[in-house]
Amino acid sequence: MITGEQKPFEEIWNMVKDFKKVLVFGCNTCVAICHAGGGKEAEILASLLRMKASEEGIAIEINHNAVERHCEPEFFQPVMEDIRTYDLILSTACGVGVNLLSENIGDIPVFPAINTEFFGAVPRAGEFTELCAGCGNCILHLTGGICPIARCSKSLLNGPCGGTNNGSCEVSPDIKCAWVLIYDRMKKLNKLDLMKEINEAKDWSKAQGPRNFKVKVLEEIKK
Amino acid sequence: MSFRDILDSGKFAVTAEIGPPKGTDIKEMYHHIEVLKGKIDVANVTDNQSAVMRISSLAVCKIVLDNGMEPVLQMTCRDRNRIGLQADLLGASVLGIHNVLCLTGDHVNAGDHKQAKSVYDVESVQLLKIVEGMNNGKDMSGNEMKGATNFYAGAVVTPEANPLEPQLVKFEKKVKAGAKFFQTQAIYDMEKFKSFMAYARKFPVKVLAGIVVLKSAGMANFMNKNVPGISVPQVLIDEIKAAGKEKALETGINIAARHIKQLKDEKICDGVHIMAIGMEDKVPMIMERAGLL
Amino acid sequence: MNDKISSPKKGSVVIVGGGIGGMQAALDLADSGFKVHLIQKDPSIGGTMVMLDKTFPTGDCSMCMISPKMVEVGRHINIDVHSLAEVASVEGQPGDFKIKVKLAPRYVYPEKCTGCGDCEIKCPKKIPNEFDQGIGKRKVIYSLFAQAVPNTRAIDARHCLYLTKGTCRLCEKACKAGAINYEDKERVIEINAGAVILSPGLDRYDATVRGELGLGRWKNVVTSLQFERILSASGPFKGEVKRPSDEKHPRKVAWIQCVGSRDSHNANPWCSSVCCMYATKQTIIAKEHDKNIEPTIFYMEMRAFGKDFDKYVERAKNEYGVRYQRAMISAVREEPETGNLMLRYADEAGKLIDESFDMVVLSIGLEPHKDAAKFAKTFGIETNPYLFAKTSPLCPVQTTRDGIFVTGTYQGPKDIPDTVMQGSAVAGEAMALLSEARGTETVHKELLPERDVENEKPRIGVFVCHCGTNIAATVNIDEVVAAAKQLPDVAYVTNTIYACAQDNQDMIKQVVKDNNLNRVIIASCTPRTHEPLFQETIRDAGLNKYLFDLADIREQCSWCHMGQKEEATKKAVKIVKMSVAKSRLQKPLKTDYVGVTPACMIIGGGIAGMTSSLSLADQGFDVHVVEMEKELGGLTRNLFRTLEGNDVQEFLKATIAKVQAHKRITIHTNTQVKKTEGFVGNFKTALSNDTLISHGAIIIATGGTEYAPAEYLSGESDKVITQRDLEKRIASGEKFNPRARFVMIQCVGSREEPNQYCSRVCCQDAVKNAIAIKEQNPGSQVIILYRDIRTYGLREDYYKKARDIGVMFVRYDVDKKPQVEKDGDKLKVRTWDYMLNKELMIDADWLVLSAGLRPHPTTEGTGKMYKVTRNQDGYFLEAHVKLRPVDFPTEGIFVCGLAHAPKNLDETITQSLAAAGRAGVILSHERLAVSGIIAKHKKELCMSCLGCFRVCPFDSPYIGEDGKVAHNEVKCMGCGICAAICPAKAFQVNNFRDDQILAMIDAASECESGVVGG
Amino acid sequence: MNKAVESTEEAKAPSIEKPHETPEGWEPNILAFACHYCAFAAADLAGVMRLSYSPNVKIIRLPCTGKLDQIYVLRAFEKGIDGVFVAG
Repeated sequence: MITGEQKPFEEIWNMVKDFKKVLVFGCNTCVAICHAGGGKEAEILASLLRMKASEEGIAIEINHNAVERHCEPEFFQPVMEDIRTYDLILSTACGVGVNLLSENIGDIPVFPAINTEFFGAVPRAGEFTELCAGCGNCILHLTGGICPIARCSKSLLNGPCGGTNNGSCEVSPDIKCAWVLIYDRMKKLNKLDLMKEINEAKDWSKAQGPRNFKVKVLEEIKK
Repeated sequence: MSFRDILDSGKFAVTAEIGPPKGTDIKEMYHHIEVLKGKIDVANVTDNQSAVMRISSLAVCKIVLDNGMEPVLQMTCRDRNRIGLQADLLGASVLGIHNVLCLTGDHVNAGDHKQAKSVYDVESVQLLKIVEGMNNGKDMSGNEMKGATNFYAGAVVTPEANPLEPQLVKFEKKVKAGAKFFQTQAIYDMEKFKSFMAYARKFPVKVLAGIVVLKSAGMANFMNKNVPGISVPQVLIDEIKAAGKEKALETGINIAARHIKQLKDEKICDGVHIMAIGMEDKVPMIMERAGLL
Repeated sequence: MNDKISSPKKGSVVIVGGGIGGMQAALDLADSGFKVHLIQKDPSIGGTMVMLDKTFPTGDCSMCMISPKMVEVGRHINIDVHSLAEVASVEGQPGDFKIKVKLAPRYVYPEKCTGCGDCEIKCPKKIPNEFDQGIGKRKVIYSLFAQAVPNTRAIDARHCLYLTKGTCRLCEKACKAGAINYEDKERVIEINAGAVILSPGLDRYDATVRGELGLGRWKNVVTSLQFERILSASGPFKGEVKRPSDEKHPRKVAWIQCVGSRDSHNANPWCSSVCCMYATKQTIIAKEHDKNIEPTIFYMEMRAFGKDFDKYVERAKNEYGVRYQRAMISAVREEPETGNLMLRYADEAGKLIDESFDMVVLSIGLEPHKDAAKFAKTFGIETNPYLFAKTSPLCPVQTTRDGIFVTGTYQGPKDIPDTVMQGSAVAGEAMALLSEARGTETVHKELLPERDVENEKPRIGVFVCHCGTNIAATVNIDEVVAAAKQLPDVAYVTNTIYACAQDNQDMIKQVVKDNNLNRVIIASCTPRTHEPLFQETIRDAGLNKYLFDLADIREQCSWCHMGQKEEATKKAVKIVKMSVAKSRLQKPLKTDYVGVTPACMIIGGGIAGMTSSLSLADQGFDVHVVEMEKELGGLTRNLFRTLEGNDVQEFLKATIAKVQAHKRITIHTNTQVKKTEGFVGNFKTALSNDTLISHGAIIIATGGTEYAPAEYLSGESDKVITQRDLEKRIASGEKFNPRARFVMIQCVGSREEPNQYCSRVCCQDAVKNAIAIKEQNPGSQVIILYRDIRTYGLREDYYKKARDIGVMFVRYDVDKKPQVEKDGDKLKVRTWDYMLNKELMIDADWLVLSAGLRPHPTTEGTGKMYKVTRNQDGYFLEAHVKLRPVDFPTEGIFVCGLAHAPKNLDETITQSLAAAGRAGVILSHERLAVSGIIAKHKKELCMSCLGCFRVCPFDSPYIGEDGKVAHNEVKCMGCGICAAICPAKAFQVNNFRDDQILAMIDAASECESGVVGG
Repeated sequence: MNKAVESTEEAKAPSIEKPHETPEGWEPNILAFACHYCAFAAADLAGVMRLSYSPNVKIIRLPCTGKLDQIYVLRAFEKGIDGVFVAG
């Protein structure tokens, strides 16, 4: 799932303060699950902004709303008419949503209230962690299912650097050294030989945007 | 004799580090070059060490060369992509620099530009392969180049990494990728190092043991706690403590010299790489006490 | 089970004593189809626990825990509380007793008294308050304490001016309900019951007997119970730690342990079991109330033998800086000018020290009531020499008279959870005895059909209560009535003198009908006590009971704002507004039911599992015992005698035979649980022997293991054995060298990291074996090296006996553990002797290690399977350390025996009976009601983020077969944590929905004066 | 300490809102959210013991303080409540 964290409130306030009618617009899919940008968070943010506005003595009308997903235009089409009555949409969707809404909304600005982060797993309640970098060229079959691109601070492909430290990364003791994890897992899988093979420099072309792809079946149906 | 020839001849090699400064004032660096010239075999020029921005390694290598010493160009993968790295390798080659130490490089997190975007387009093993390819007249994409390079390529290894096994996997990959010589992370425990060398000797590579002078017991404790792959045995810490604050550095120098002498006398490895870290002046003294001068 | 009316046995039980143990038994029995008569000597139930401020080792508020239970007992349709009552005689036999009960005059009509307390204010005479241990004062017409149940006032005839001197009658004038009855007389009633449970509780040692300690002579010497009242927020100093002489804040406070306990010369020979821990608790709470206090505990032995007790003591030492001084206090003297107290004691080196303290607390012990001998005679039971009820370790809650059971401190000194455990245990025993009479005497209320108001516009009726003068004296009722009339959807408003009075209930019903009301609000007192009453009233009027709301304008308004009439009235109006805002949005809620499979699965076939299985089978339920080993018996197979001398193997054999013979018990040996699905009342379990069983409850009795020591040359010399080995050798008749020297080392593998807990059984084992050796060969020598001898309760007798027959006890310190070396065939043990202050070198023929207990290795897996937590040491964690000692937070799952914590055989048996009693409560129901106040899950809004799934303490959200989050409403307790965390707002708690709370917030923030409150 | 250092120290300190001037006799309007089982019971006990506190405190009962939603607190503040007290 796509994860995101709300921007610092001051930053959001500075985006909003010069507008007169603002909609805080939530997305009820990925960012709702990470408690950052669903309808509930949009409501909370709207409330905080209203209080800030009243404290600053600025008259802004601030409301909130949310739809299922911002990354498919059909979901926000039904509320488009209402949305267009605002002079700023503060989106709590991920960056994808902000882009797509901007494209569809005409001349009303759409600002992000979220810093979109990564594809995350939820190993424990309230904890989000990056396990895949979306590099477009998966090698997990070579690394015991543990991604060195996403999980090694240097995205190394041939083993740990000298900074590996009792299973932790030199960057932070909280980061596990991906290559120690890979080594242990490969050993368990009896696949250490595979790890001894030199991995060639990565083809990064697939990781560089703008990227898109088409689903063939759907293309056929359209035809 | 070139660095390659020294090592091939079986002579005990000594290298030391030259750290390029931040800024254009290079008086002190010149001084270090003067002090080391004629004493050590080659000077190893660091590449934005610890991810702290400084004069480029390539430029300083050229200065070292012009001042009569043979340089080793350290090259990390942090700051340049594969195009930049190859371009600089060609540049080094035409400037007469023929030793390259291929490193992945410390993370930007350790340095003074923490917000920088790390590159790591390729990493040490792949860089070694690039060097090998260029020595054969081909760039990384397999294009023929007009004129090949002739690099003597090296790499680093941490004999006391924890856990060690994945580190050794990588060591072997580096050998396979074309590393001819290795410098190690600082070592203090001779017995452990000997067992590492027993393993390393199985490969056709030269190994220079990393030597870092202990300045105090505090520094030793700090490194034990904070520097991955370094472990200073308690007896050495006790030795420095016993000497008292005044004589700590003196004791540290003696320990370094003692270790170097043992490495040479017992033919444990092929040379040493002294990382003076701001004490370049003291390198001749260490060498003298180790019986190398 | 309701159709056995012809049973010769009675379906009712008399419980004598309404402390926490009696209450637990009463609730368990009444909740499982038995009529209960609770006989209480005092004007209120509650016993000792209500006097306590906090409880160890969790620091929970005692009153907060017990008060809801008291309310539950007081309101239970099948519990009759007879207060100010005593049993005069018991005749008959098990299943059919005739009990005569003497009811003392109360001088107040219970049916008229509303408990408002107006009389108390007017009563002119104050006397020392026995509830506050004489430190504070109370009136002559009184309730025992603020939360008393029943809350009916009583007149203390000994002090009443009218009853003694014929003048006054002020209370009669004050009472608007006309509840005073000066003509009241003693009455005798007869109750016919199937069983009798004795839970009379305890008395406390009168420390004035030990004059040298100064109680009663020096003002700043108080008893531990007095100190408990001092700590209590509802006590004489409102929780401020002050000393009695000058009400100054004491700095240095000393606790003197074992006052009246473990002293066969001046006092009681037994150990009171609780003083070490309550003293530790008091020091911690005192520190929390006032950080300047420097507590010192003078003790001889720190008996922190219970679950997590040692950790508590460690915390007191390390986090609170409590000083523990091992010393006997020989005298306490007051320094006349300061009121401070000089304590004289010998330190560990034997040096005499005088130390001054600002205050001294005597940790007084527990003892049977003064009239214990007479009490026993009334019931025709035998006592032990100390006048505790006589029981056997193998039948720990049965008295010598069949059909009469005993629970709590009358059986022997014990703490709250052990008392509660026994409460459930006796309930289980009574259920087993009277199983065929279950449901024959209980009443069920027949209810009218509910009126369908779903599509009606809200029509709210508001009743504003004067509560005599309690509310009306401070709040202007007319103004509240007038304001309420202006509120939207309010169709009817009136005032009433006592909303809760019986005649008023009929009035409310009539008003609801006459005015076609569909919501009712009573503005009076707290919903915590009165909501159920009024809910019942509107239900009788045909309204769904959740269409009711109580606006608390007494506890939370008039009583707190006396003398501020205007503000209090304004606030009362606001409270009513908030209530109306909520009420408008109320919806009728359905109470759902789920069926119950009347069978229980018990995991573990040790003595715990077998005891539970027999009790449940006797109660009439099918039982499956799942034992992973090939035979039943568990660790008990290694036990041969109890400390008291009972033959354990004989008992085990008999128990196994009974279990095997019982037609309701199915034994699955060599079997493990593969998977359990379902919820309370409806579990389905697949066993590894490919059986699939349906059951309504689960008892986890997985036991523990004995620690196999690695220390002290264990395994290196065959002269180093464990207590268990020694016990076996003694039992098998092995003849030891008559002059052999045995050294025993205690706490091997216990009470130090990583096993920072006491294994509880080892001290008695050592004492037991030492006595056996000495009795076999008086010429042999036994030396026990110990840290603290923890022969708590009546076990202390055997410690004394061991010393008397020459067993030597030498203390060691954990930092200076004994050293053992081999010396040819013998062993050399070196240890420091603190008495002699030198190292001892002992030649030993045998070294006996008191190896502790460990959780069973399956505990972790079982815990994960049933999502029940374990404590730091790996033992299962019960739902509540004090009041739910055999329950898990997940309904329908219970724990007993070593799986819960280390304990002795009698305690395991008790806990197992308790687990059977608790399980019996569930299994006795044909169906279980699901509360209306639960979280409702809207699947269409849910995005299965698992927030609820992860935070729910009751495990009610689950991942359904469709792979999406679903919600099991049976498990839901309505706490609403799911609703708060849900990012999709897919959860709403009935009657606490977001729209209702927000409406209340809006109502609360409306300003009436035109000045914005902010 | 030189001026420059002083000012950076100040900048580093968390920005604490300065209290507003309050008019004479002003009393804050306080809303308490209380757990049914403990804090609400404690409020009852305060009444039973006749402990006095400001009448400007009103209590909303929750089944558990875990039920408290952020939006309750925000709504209260938006509606002009001056202080919110959560007890459980």
